Amino acid sequence: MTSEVKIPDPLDLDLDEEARLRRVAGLPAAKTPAGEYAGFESVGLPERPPQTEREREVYTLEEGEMLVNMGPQHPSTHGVMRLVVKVRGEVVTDVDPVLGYLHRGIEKLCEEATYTTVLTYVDPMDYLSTMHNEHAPAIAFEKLFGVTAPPRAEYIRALVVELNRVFSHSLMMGFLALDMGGITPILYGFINRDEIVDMLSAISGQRMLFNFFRVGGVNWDTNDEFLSRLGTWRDHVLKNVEMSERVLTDNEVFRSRTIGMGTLSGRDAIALGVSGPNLRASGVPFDVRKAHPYSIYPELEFEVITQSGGDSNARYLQRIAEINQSIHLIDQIVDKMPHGAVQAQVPGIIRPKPGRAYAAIESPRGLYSVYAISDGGPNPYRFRMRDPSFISLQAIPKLMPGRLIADTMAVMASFDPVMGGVDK
Amino acid sequence: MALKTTPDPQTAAEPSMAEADRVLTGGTPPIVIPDQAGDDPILAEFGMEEHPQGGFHGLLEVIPTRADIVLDLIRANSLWPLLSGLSCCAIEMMSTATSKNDIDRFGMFPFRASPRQADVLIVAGTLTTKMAGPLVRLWEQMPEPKWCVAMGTCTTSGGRFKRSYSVVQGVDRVMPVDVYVPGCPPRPEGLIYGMMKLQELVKQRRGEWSTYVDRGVQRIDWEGDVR
Amino acid sequence: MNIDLLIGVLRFLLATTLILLLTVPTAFVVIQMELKIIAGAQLRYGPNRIGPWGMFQSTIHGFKVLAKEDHIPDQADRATFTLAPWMVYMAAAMSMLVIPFAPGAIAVDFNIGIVYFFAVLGLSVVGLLVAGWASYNKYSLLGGLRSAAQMVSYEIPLTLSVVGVVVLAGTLNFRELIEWQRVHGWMLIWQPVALVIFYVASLAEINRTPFDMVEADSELVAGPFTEYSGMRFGFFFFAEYVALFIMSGILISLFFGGWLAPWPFPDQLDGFIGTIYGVLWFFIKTYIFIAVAVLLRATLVRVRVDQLMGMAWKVLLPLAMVNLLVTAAAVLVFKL
Amino acid sequence: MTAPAKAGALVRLLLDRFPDLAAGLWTDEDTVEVTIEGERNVALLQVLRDDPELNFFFLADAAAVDYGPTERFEVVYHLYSDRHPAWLRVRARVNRADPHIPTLTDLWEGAMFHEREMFDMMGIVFDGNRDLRRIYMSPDYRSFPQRKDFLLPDDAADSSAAGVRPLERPETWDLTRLSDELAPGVVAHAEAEAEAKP
Repeated sequence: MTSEVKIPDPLDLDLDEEARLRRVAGLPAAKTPAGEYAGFESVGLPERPPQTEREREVYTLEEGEMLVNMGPQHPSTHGVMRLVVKVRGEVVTDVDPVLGYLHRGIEKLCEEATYTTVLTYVDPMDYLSTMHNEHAPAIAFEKLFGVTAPPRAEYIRALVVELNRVFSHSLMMGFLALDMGGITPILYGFINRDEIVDMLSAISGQRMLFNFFRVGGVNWDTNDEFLSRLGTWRDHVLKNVEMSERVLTDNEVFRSRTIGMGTLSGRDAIALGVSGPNLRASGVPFDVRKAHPYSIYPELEFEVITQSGGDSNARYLQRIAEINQSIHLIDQIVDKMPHGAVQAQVPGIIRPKPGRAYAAIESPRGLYSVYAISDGGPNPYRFRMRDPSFISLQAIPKLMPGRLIADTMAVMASFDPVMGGVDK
Repeated sequence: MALKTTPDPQTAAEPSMAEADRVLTGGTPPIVIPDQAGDDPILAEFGMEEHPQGGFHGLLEVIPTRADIVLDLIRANSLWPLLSGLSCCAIEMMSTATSKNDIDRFGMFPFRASPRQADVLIVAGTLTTKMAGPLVRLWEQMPEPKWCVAMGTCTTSGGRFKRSYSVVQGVDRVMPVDVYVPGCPPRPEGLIYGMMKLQELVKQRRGEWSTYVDRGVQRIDWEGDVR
Repeated sequence: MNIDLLIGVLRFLLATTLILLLTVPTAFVVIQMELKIIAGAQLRYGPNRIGPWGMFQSTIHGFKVLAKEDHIPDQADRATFTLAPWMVYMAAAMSMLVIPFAPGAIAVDFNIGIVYFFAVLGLSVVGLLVAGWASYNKYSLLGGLRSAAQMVSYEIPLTLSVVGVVVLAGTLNFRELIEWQRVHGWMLIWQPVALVIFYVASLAEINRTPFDMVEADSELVAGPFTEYSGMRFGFFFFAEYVALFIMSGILISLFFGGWLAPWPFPDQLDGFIGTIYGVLWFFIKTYIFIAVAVLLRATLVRVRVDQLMGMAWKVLLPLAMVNLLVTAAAVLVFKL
Repeated sequence: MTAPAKAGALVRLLLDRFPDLAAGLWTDEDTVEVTIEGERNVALLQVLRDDPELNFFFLADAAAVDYGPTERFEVVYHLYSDRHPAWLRVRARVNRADPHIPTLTDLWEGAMFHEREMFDMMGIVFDGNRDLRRIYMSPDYRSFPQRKDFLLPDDAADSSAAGVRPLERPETWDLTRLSDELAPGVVAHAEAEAEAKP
């Protein structure tokens, strides 16, 4: 899975020599006399037996190894994730992601909320792609209730969703650079985000957790401010992206830190459930917008973009290509936008007939899907969300052994996980 | 800039006259001079005695207090936040440091990654029960003087996750809070406004050392039932 | 008791005191430059509330840090933990002794100034290593080990690149070196390869981006400084920026003619006016290089630790060797 | 805006391979659904993945559904194939009193986090999974929050957690115990509360 290049260990330890020195100094051996799970204490966990084989494997220390606990508060874990990294010198030998520091029980709360309220609860999930979070439940509930949104509503949905994708991807470029110590591209990414977020707050009334979608349409029609901002934004969006690109893409240091790092083959990526831009960067042309077309995507012209590398650099280039693709899609959507209502006639409290519905969309991080079961009541009986970054995170422990600590952060940033979505 | 005050149950049971005075005079603790002066031979030489609250009064009090006013002005203009975001609000917190909302103008910029070097803990986002312990540990690792800003409704009260089984219903259940910034999430301007309110709070303190130690907020042990 | 010796001792004491005092405003100015220049690169204003154009912001930061609680972790080794900031700071301050600000404005006019400079500068690695070890923190430990590996490796190409300069000028004294440059033109013309090696290696030596492996804040939270707070952290912080100033000052002394103006005419000035004039040019050139280093920080991403070591041993060291050989041969052949 | 029914070919193919699935077969506009017993999941999904005509190579989702204390659990898999324009949904029934089902991690490595989440939220045990521990809640947490008999704080008095708020606290490290029986302290607390009520 990792490439064949063997990285020399700059701080390699001579195990026999260390054991001898320990004996001479009267220190205990690095392995505890009890044996296996020396690691728990050193990362601040109370001593307890490991529950699973894998846990025993991670927390058993060989001679010369130590556990470094990164997180839950760490500058580059993208929120409150914890990575227990087993290192030998600077070389990572194993990684154990510990999740749940942001688990808010959204699924359970949604099962107690009415169908309209569910669309507010899902907002803070993947907080960089809020519009996508609402899109899949809206489609699923429309299937359950048997209502279709009017065409103009579908076009507005596609428009805001693509706008959201642009700023999410441009932030990813910044975060990737930030995790390698480049402090400027993130600012350029935020300039892009600020423009788009202002635009979306003009149409939805909220700046970050938009709550714009409704079952059977969207909340508001486009207004003058939104359209005028869209017009001016179109002129300099590419300039903003290019500013980050100029700092990064051809930068020799950036290239040497991304090319060949965290290489994931297409087969492995599918086995691990990686989806979205990360999967397409490994050469697999799987895009839900083409594979299972929803909304108005069948009417739009676009091709599925793929990269061949499968490494961090390919994932980065894939994001840039998708920004351009999204802008191309936005142009088409604006051209074809029909007139008409933006909401179907839907009762205040929706009570669908008992049934099941599955809706998947392509979020900036991959396949985001919702599985909703109705029992005829005013709230979903079961509401399940599959978050792409949660599943993509499984690739990190597979990719990192043999790499250096610095690459752990850089590769993780190239997968662009958002902890709100990972932990739900 | 609400300083949330929870009286200690033991002392609250018997409000003394001094306590009543404290309430009436708006929080300034009365200075009670003990009867027998000159307990400390060294202080007695200067005609001074020990302050009932452990400090000094008389001539010696003047100097550190005046210095503290200057120090507080300095502190108010150099508040380094801890680079710690919990969830959605973290993005807006980063947004306050970006080109458009540049919080660096007020000297609040270098987001320090290590709690040992930070002054302000901006709790940005939903605090879950699993995260409560680590967050309190971060807070305790920060050196005095330190301040806490609760950003967002989830942090101030639980917000939309009020009923959740894994969310702490307000960060003030586990640590003292100086400024509450409501909003879901607050706009960057809102956070900047909150930080400027915090600046006022820092300046107003006028070198009262007691506020370092006792913020008037009862500390709740997070290891138990934190909800 | 010799009266000359007494005057010499007094002069030395005065000079060292002045240098120690000078480090603080120097650090403030460099930090302020960093704040403002990075803000400019990021399309921000930067600090603009304290003083005119916010120019006292770094001073405020500095005094704030000094007034914070000074915390020593329980498990830390108290003696070495408290000693480490002093070692780093003193290494920076001591190497400032030989910096030639202007004719007559060198604290100690050593005849082996260059040797002294590299000897003392190398001491800071001890401080960082001790800080990393004493903190009882894994980030600190990794940061300390990285700093040891990095600084020891880069010291070799750094020193070797200067040997070429020394061979050419035939002196180890900074004042004489600059006088040599007044006659023969700036060393930049004679030793361009050494300049490149020296610049890269000096960035690594003082832990600046793209070689800031030691305080790699996205991996090791703050490297060896993770557990330091208050005044002790302030000393590390100051030392870092003083080191940047010193490195820029040495760079221009070695390669850009030190206090010499770019044109020869008023250099005949001497006495007090000449000193002022020299100091002026020294600071202009030094701050240009500091600004370049700060801009690099705003632009580049960090290299990885193995790439860093590879660069030192596989690229810079052979290059410095070849440069030294060619210089020595040229000196022998052309009797320079 | 849903697509027209496009499942005919897939249904014929499925019934050709597995005639016994006809009983649990159900189609939607863009979904084909089959219901099986839990033990069959690996065998069935392996054929679905490896058969070149079916070629359901991507595990889109794996979720658990609780149909109430007296009913059953279901583990629901959603599969994607580039050969068929429909999602395939496989519902595998699990006995609620003794929730065991074979793991899918040998087919798709990526099922690991799905299964850990289901274990954490519902308490379904995946036999053969190498890393079945809590993923969201802390290791010492005892309840399974997404079960239907776990109620949120407003109704906490009715919950099987018996009014004790489901918080993280070090009680017992034993997570292999999956029955719903209450710890002694919790029972005592519930009894005390029952007595306090008129």
